[in-house]
Formats: sequence, structure tokens, C-alpha cells
Amino acid sequence: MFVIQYFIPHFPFNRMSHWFSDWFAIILACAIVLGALNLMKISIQKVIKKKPGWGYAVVIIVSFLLITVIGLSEGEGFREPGTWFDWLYVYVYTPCSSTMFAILGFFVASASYRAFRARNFEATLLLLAAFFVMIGRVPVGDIISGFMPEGARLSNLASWIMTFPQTAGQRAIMIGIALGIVSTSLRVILGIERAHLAGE
Amino acid sequence: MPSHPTTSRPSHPAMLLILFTFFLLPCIVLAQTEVGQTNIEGTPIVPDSEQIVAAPVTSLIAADHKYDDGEMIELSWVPSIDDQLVDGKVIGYKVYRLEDDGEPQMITELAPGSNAYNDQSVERGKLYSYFVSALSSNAETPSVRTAPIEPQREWLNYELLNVLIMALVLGGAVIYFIETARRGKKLFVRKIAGLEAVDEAIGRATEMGRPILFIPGILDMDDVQTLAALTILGRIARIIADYDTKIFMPVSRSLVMTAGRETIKASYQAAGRPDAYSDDMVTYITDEQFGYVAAVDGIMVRERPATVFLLGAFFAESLILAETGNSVGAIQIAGTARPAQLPFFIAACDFTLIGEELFAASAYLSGEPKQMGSLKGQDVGKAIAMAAILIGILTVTIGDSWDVEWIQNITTGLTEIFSTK
Amino acid sequence: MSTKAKEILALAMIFAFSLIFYIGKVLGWEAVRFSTTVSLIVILLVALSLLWILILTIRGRLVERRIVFLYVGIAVALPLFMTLSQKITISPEVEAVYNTLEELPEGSKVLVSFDYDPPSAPELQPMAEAFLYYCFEHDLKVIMMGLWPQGPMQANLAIEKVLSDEKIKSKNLKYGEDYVNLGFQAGYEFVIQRMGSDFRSMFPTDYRGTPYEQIPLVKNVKNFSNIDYCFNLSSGFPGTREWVQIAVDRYGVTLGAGNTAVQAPQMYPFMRAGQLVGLLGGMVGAAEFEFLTKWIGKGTKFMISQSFAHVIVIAFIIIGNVAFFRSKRKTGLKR
Amino acid sequence: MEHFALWLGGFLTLGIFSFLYKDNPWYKLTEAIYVGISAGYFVVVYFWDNFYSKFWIGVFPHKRLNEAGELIAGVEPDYWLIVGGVLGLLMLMRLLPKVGWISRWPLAFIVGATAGLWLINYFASFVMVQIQNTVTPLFGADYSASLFVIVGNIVVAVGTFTGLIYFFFSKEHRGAFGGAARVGIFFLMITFGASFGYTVMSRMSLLIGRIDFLFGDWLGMIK
Repeated sequence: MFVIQYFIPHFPFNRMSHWFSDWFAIILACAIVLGALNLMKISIQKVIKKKPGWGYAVVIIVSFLLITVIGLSEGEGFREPGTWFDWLYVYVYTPCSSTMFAILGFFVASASYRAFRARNFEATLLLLAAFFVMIGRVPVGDIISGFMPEGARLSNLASWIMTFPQTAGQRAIMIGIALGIVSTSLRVILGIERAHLAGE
Repeated sequence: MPSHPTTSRPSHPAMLLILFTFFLLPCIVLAQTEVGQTNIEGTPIVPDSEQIVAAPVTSLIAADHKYDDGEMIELSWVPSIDDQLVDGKVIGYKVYRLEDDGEPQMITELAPGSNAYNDQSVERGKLYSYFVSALSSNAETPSVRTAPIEPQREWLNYELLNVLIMALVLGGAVIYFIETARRGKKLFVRKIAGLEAVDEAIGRATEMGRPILFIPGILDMDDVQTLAALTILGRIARIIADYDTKIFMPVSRSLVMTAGRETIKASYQAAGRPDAYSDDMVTYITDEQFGYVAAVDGIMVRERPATVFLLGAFFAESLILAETGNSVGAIQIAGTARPAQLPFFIAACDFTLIGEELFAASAYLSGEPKQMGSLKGQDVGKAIAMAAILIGILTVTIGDSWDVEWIQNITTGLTEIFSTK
Repeated sequence: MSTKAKEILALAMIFAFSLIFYIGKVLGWEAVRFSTTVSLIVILLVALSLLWILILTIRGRLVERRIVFLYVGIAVALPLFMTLSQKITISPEVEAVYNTLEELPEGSKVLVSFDYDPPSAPELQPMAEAFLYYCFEHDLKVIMMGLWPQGPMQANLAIEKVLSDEKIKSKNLKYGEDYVNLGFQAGYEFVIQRMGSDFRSMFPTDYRGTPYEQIPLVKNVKNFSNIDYCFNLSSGFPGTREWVQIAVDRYGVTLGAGNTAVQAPQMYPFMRAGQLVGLLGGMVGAAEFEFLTKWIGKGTKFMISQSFAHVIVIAFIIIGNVAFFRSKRKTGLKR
Repeated sequence: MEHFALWLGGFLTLGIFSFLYKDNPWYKLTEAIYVGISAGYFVVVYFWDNFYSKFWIGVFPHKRLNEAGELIAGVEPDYWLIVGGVLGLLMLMRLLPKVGWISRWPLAFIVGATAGLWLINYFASFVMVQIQNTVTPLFGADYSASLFVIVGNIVVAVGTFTGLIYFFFSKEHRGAFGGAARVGIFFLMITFGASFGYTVMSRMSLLIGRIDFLFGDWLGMIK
């Protein structure tokens, strides 16, 4: 049906994806209750059985209840600046998620140190491409290659890699992925692929 | 009753019929479009002599916007000859509309130099006519009025006809090969390294008596990668049930939790071991990306799984997960269609399914001819793509360089076939 | 001293350090800055110690992960205090964004979608500020929205920052007439799809609760055909890819984008295909764009740290590979 | 309050960074707070944004008044939303063990709709457009391209072509075909290298942003 609606601008087909988006959002809202209950169940079990680290489980439960109660009681405008929910978001949630994200900077360095080795030709290519892009994209690259004429410096090389070989690879991957998705979708629609459903 | 996940359904010809009916019928039923002409005289306002009068706009045409649900009328005109950048008298235009022969209403004001406007505040079933006034600093000169026009709804977007045909060709190829395979014809599919290792990886976990961790990415059920991951999970869980190994699957979406439970349960039932299944195999943690990762890392360090599957849609967390998995010494089989995350999987995991291979995996693992058939269909798509690229580049290069007309025509044709506008 | 005691000591030192400087901040101390000479000496020291690690590795002693972490920390933190001049080269994809903007006549309507949250802000916020600065300076009308719940808040932060600029302040821009923030709408890519037929159905009010039809700037904006240029700041899903697939492919919008560096490579095919008119990739893209728009913000300021971090990562890749070739020669085995 | 907030931010930031040294109670505490807060955050957001704004307001719209206190027309209740509500309710049936199986229906709906919706979108913008755009004259229009670009154009053509060969499933990678597939892998590797480079860039930027918070916003050492 969604295939059809792409081609037909007519009611009800032009409404179908709207419906789906709305319904999906509503289903999600109900499903998260299941998820949250599951998390609470596990944490409470941990506390009752006094498993190692149950103290942290208490922290999980308390912080979960805290933000949920505040958020639900503050009504529709819970997100506006000045509410307690906003305070928790800005001063607790944001530092945590930003730092978790930032910690990747360290991991990326140690992973490249440990895992990116010129094991064979393919791996070497990967390394070289990474090298040129990394160095060519920051001012330091042009300082190093400053002796070269304008247009043949590291920053130009980095741009060239990005625009040409990189695009080719991305394109092949993209076409492949799209065909894979088409075929998977067809299998699902035709009912050949039903591993995700326990019978009908 | 729960059925075996691989049971066939004898309804494909019927499905085909339905598909084609829905696709083709609208093609046959042609839509009519009408173009209103400028034929009714407007009543020009006789200006005072002291007023600066601009010449009216000419050739005003109102036409229905094609291929929509009757929501738009396109207006175009030739600007007033007094509309010039230097010493122009025109300071703007006003567009008026008459609804069902009612009073004229101004619907918009436009800057000088405008020559078109799309009126999107129209409704089907009403007649509209328009006129445009050229504004000078102290006078207004209306143009002639257009004939009344009704916005039309069309049944099929012809501009997308080529997309439809290509989609049909591809879909047809997939279905054709599925049918061929069903009739028992052997189809060859090459080996996919990561998938050959699945059995071995599960066997290893069994020998070591350690659990298997399955991470289905962090997106919800509305992403095809998650679907693909769950179909693979179905196959894997079947093998796991046979081996009697433990599987653990922390997820970051409640819907995936439910779907994952259903999948594993179905596989255990199919393997004849429904008693060994428990809901605790799949747990929800949090929707938040890094909160989830922090928890999964903890699980990896504590449970020390022998095998980790990282299949689905991954974002920044791919590196953290793969690194931690690597540090606890697990065999890791990863796969995603997100190119940004693939390098990390390639570096830190033992086997990686790249892009399309992820979607091919469940078909491949099933070993069923029907499913293999769909892979063949994908290959047809690739073959068409490759041929189009090859022919296209050759013809466009030759055609442009030596000005050979018939070769240029081929190029134009090809471009039209693949255009989506 | 036991490890435990050392750890406690380190903790205490961190705490004391923080406390001293925090009190300093409250009392209004000057910012800490290294002069160019000191900066060069620091760089030299770091380079020497890296060389030492290389020598150690050649002699067969591998450094552990935490040393790598330490170096990354140094490489990122110290340059923030340095004063060094740097030359920024403009890449073609950034220039393309700028050129498209330059072609827009005064009063054009620009739709900016903020599809990111605070964790990605270091990369995208400078872009947002520079972009808004340009728009306000050249009298383009800006309509803002977000597909991520936190997006519109980021938009407000950026506006606040830009409006505090002297040049922009003197223009006396009015909310609702010169710019508007429509707020967040749930529904991922479907929001874009529905905006294709009707903005108002997706944004019945702006983020302040003013009904759509009462906002002068947007009351005549029915859908994408009334928008002259779209700009999308994205750090994942939904983001630029969805905008391309729906807004560009279906509704023919002119789209430019600012992406986190992780996402940027995937956008190059779209750009070559003309589906995207230009692309700002990561903080480097932001710095280049700041240079073009003459809004000097954090993107430029962080560039030294960025250069340093890249050099450190490359240095450690080289060290790792030296170790690898060394062990290969010794054992003759592949891993 | 402002002081407390900044110190809390600093405390949490350093707590997570302390994981780099080793797993420790400070980190565990931060992590527990984080998991709890984020899970609760999503419950609240989904409730207000999805359930309340979409479903409740959709079915029972507010009476919107204009300045004169008259009812503004045009906000009709959308009863189609009730279908979504019912599907959501079926999902909640999970909680009752006996009728838990009924939650498969909304799942099946989502899976089917997803498959259908993406099928055509991906096909159009990933296959059609990309093919169309690989087709460019190698030498540029009227030989206008520079050597850089000509080589580049050839590279794009060859790369896309061989990359697709790598993904071919119907044929074993042997002989000339295998050779082409190998070239395809080379291109994929360069692609991955480039995106790796960009990822490093991105992560470092985020780290810089965080360090800037510590020394700038918190301790005021950078202005």
C-alpha cells in the first residue's frame, strides 16, 4: 500500500503515510511502558535479592522515578526553560550524554593505535586514506605541505579523496543497500520472511 | 498456532495478481487535465491623467497543477512591459482571485519581476478565475481575467512512471527468481565469509559454556536494518536452541524487546524446545544511546560472552561495543548498513557483513531456495545498474566529445529512465 | 604508597585544583593564556616525548592504552590555552553553501532545521551561529524548526548568541517577522513528508504557542514551494539523508547541510548528484564557514586543538604499526 | 543554584572520564544516575509528545479561541487516530500473560508498513538517482575538466562498477571477476578509511567541546 501511495497523490493514499506515522508514534508511547516496567523489574529484583551492586540499582530507581514524576506532573509545557524537568535535562542528562560522546575521542585513538595495522594491502589502503583525510582536513596539513603549489596540497588531496574514490565506494554501498532493502521488504511483504513473527 | 517460520504460503500468484492490478490499472485509467485560457475580458480601470500607469501583464494563464490531489493552481504571465530594473514604473503585482464568480479577493502581493504564482489555497469542486494587477506608485492596472478553472485530482503521478516501471522490473525479477527456486531449480549463491562462521561461533560458545550476546542495533522496528537483524536472529536462535547454549539480548527499544522475544520464542518452538525459552533472554535497558551502551559494556565485562553478534543499525556506539567485546576475547560477527561505522567493525571484529550482505544474510542462513532466489533478484538489480552506468558513461562521453547525435539520444533516454523528478 | 592512597591523593588534587580555579573565576581572574613562545616549547616537549615512546616501541616495549588516553587529553586540552595563528583553506563543498546563500535576494525565506542535540553541539553549534549570522546580516527571513526534541532549544541558544552581536543588534530584528522558531515535532521523516503538503498541519503553533496563521512571517507559507532555501543541521537520524530523500527528491527543495564529521562522508554522493548544494562537515567545516561569513566563533578557536588531536592519533597509528612490523619480523607470523 | 549546577556538571563529567582510568565507584554512580534519568526522560517525552499531543489532542482537540473569544474552525478531531490507540492498547496486552500473543498484531502492522514504506523511498533515491548521477561525461562537458577531475570521474565510474561486482552473490569471486571484485574491495577500503578519518575528526571535536566546558564554563580558565 505504501508503494502505491508514492505514485498516487489521491485520497486515501496520500494520507496513508500520515496515518502510519501517527499510529507508530502512539504504539511507541505504549511500548515504552513495557520497556520501563522491564527495567524497573530487573532493578527491584536486584535490590530485593541484594545482588552485588544493588546500591546502584537503588540509584537507578530513584533517578528514574524522580524525573518521571516531575516530568508528568509539570504538564504539557514540561520542556520550557525554567521547569524542573528542563533543569534535570540541562544539568544532569546533557553533561552525561555529552561526556559519553566525548569519551569516544579517547577510544578512537586507542582503537587506531591497537587495531589499525597495515596487515595487508586492503588494510594499508584504509590506513592511507584515513591518514590523508585526517591530516588534509586541518590547517596543519597545509602547513606541512606548504612547499607544494596551490592546488596540490594535502587539503586538495583530501578533498579529492572525498569527492571521487570515496563517493564511488559510498555509491556502490548505497545501491547495494537499497537493493538489499527492496529485496528484504519484498520477502516480508510476500510473507516468505516471517522469522520475526511467531506464526499467524 | 505458531507455525514453522519457513512454512511456505501458496498464495504468491494471487499476490502477484493483486500487485499488478494495483500497479497497472491506474496506468490505464488516464487522467484528464484541463488548461484554462485567457479569454474573458477584464474591466480595465480608467486612470486619472495624473496617475502613473503601468502597462498590464499579458498572456495570463491559469492551469491545474498536475499529479496532485487537486490542491494547487499554477499561474503564469508575461510581466508588464513597464516592469524594468531601471526607471521601471512597476513596483509590484497583486494577484486577485474570484471564487465561483464571487467578489475578487487579493490573495498575494508579489515583487516586481515576478511572472508566476502557485495558488495552493484552492479546493476541489470550486471554480476559480484570476487576474493580476500591475502596481505603479499610485495606480493599479488589472489584466484580463482567466476563464474559470477547477483544480483537478489525478489518479497517477505520471512523472514517476519510470520509477514505477523500474520498481516493477526489479520486483518482478525478485519474484521471478523466488518462483523459479520454488519449482526446484538449483541456484548458486557465493559464500559470504561472515556467515560461514556463524555455526563455528555458536559451537565455540557451547564448548566454553559461555553465553552468546546479540545486539540488534539501536534503532526501532521501523528501520529495515533492525528487521534484517531480527530475521537473522531467528536463524541463529534456531541453531542455539539445538546446541542448548545461552543467548542474551539487551535492547534499547521496547518494541524491539517485544519483537525479539517473539522471534526467539518462535525459533525455540520450531526447534522443539519451547521449555528452554524464557522472557529474560531479552531485556530493555533505555532508549538513550549511551545509557544503553554503558549498560551493555557492563554486561560484557561481567558475563564475558564467548560470541557477540552486532547486527543492525549502529551509530557512535559501534566502536565502544566492538572494542569492549574485543577486550573480553569474544568472537565477534558484526554487520551494518551504516558506512560510517563499518571501519570500526572491520578493525575490531572477526567478521563483518558489509552493507548489502547484512540484508542477504537471513536469506543465506536459511539455505532455502526461495530465499536464495530473492538474492538472485538483487543481482539482477545490480546488473541493470552496472549496465546502465557502463552504457551511460560511454555514450555520454562519446556523444559529448564527438557530437554524435544518435549516441546523445541514447544518453538522454537513459537519463530519463533513471530520473525521479 | 599503595595504589589506593595514590588514587585518593589524585582525587584530592583534582578537587583542590577545581576549587581554586572556581573561586578564582568567581573573583574574576583573568583567563590563562600561553604566549606563542610557551606554546612552541610545549609542542616541542610533547613531540620529544612521542619520539621517546617510538624509541621505546622499537626496543620492544609497548605502551598501554592509558598512555594513549593521556596524550589525547593533553593534545586536546593544552592548545585551548595557546595563541597560534593558522591559515584556513576553504574546501569547495563549504564554498558551495556560501555561494548559494549569496545568490539569495533580500527577503528570501530560509528554512533551517535543527536536527541535533547538545552532545553534538560542539560541531554543529558554530555552524548554526555562523549561518544565522549570515542570514540576519543579509536580511534573509529565517524559519527554524527541529526534528529532534532538543533542536529548537539549540536554535534559541544560537539566536541569542547572534543577536547579541553589535552589528545584528542594530538591525532591530523582530521575532515573528524576521525570524521564527516553529519548535519540535515528533514523527521523524514523516514530518518532512507532511510539510510537503502543509506546514501548518505539522506546526499548528510556533514554540511559544502563537497560532501559525497569526505569525506574519509564515502565514503565507503553505509548503516547501514557498521556501527559497533549506538548510539542515544534522547529527544522525532523522537528518540530512531524510531531507534529501523526501524534501529534495519529492518536493524539489534546494538543500544545503551541515553535518557532524561522522555523517559527512555519506553525504558526498548526494552532493555530487546535486541533491545537496553544499555541505559543512564537522568542526573543520564550521571553521571554514565562519571564515567566509566573518563570524569568528568557537569553530575557529578549536581548530588548533583539532589539528593537534589529529597529529596525536596519526602518531599513535604509526607507533602501533612500528610495533606490528617489529613483532612480525621477529615471529614471522601474521596475527 | 547556578554554582551547584555547574559543580554537578563537573562532577558527572569527571565521573565518566574516570572510566578511562578504570571501572570505579564514581563511574558506577554516574552511570546509574544516567541510566535512570535517561529511561525516565524518554517515558516522559513519549507520553507528552506521542501519546498526549498526537493521540489525546488529535481525538479531543482543544477548543481554540481567537482574540475575540470566537471559536476558530479547522481543528476537527481526527478519529483515524483511534486505530493507533487500539494498536497501542493491543501492545499493552503483553502485560497480561494470557492475551500477550495479541501484541503480535501491532508488531506485524509495523513490520509490514516499514517494509512497504522504505521499499520505494530507498529505491528511488538510492538506486535511481545514484545511477543517473554516475553517468557523467568523463572529460567534462566540452573537455572543460581539469586532469584532477578527469581522473576523478574515471575513478568514480570504475569504483562504483567494481564495488557493485563485489556485492554480486551469483558468482564465485574467481578469475577476472574475482579480480574486479578485489578492486571493488579496494574502493570500499578507501571509503572506510575516509570515513574513519572523518570519524576521528568528529570525536575529537566533541572531546574538545567537553574539555572546553571543564576549563571554560566551569573553571573559567578560558575566556
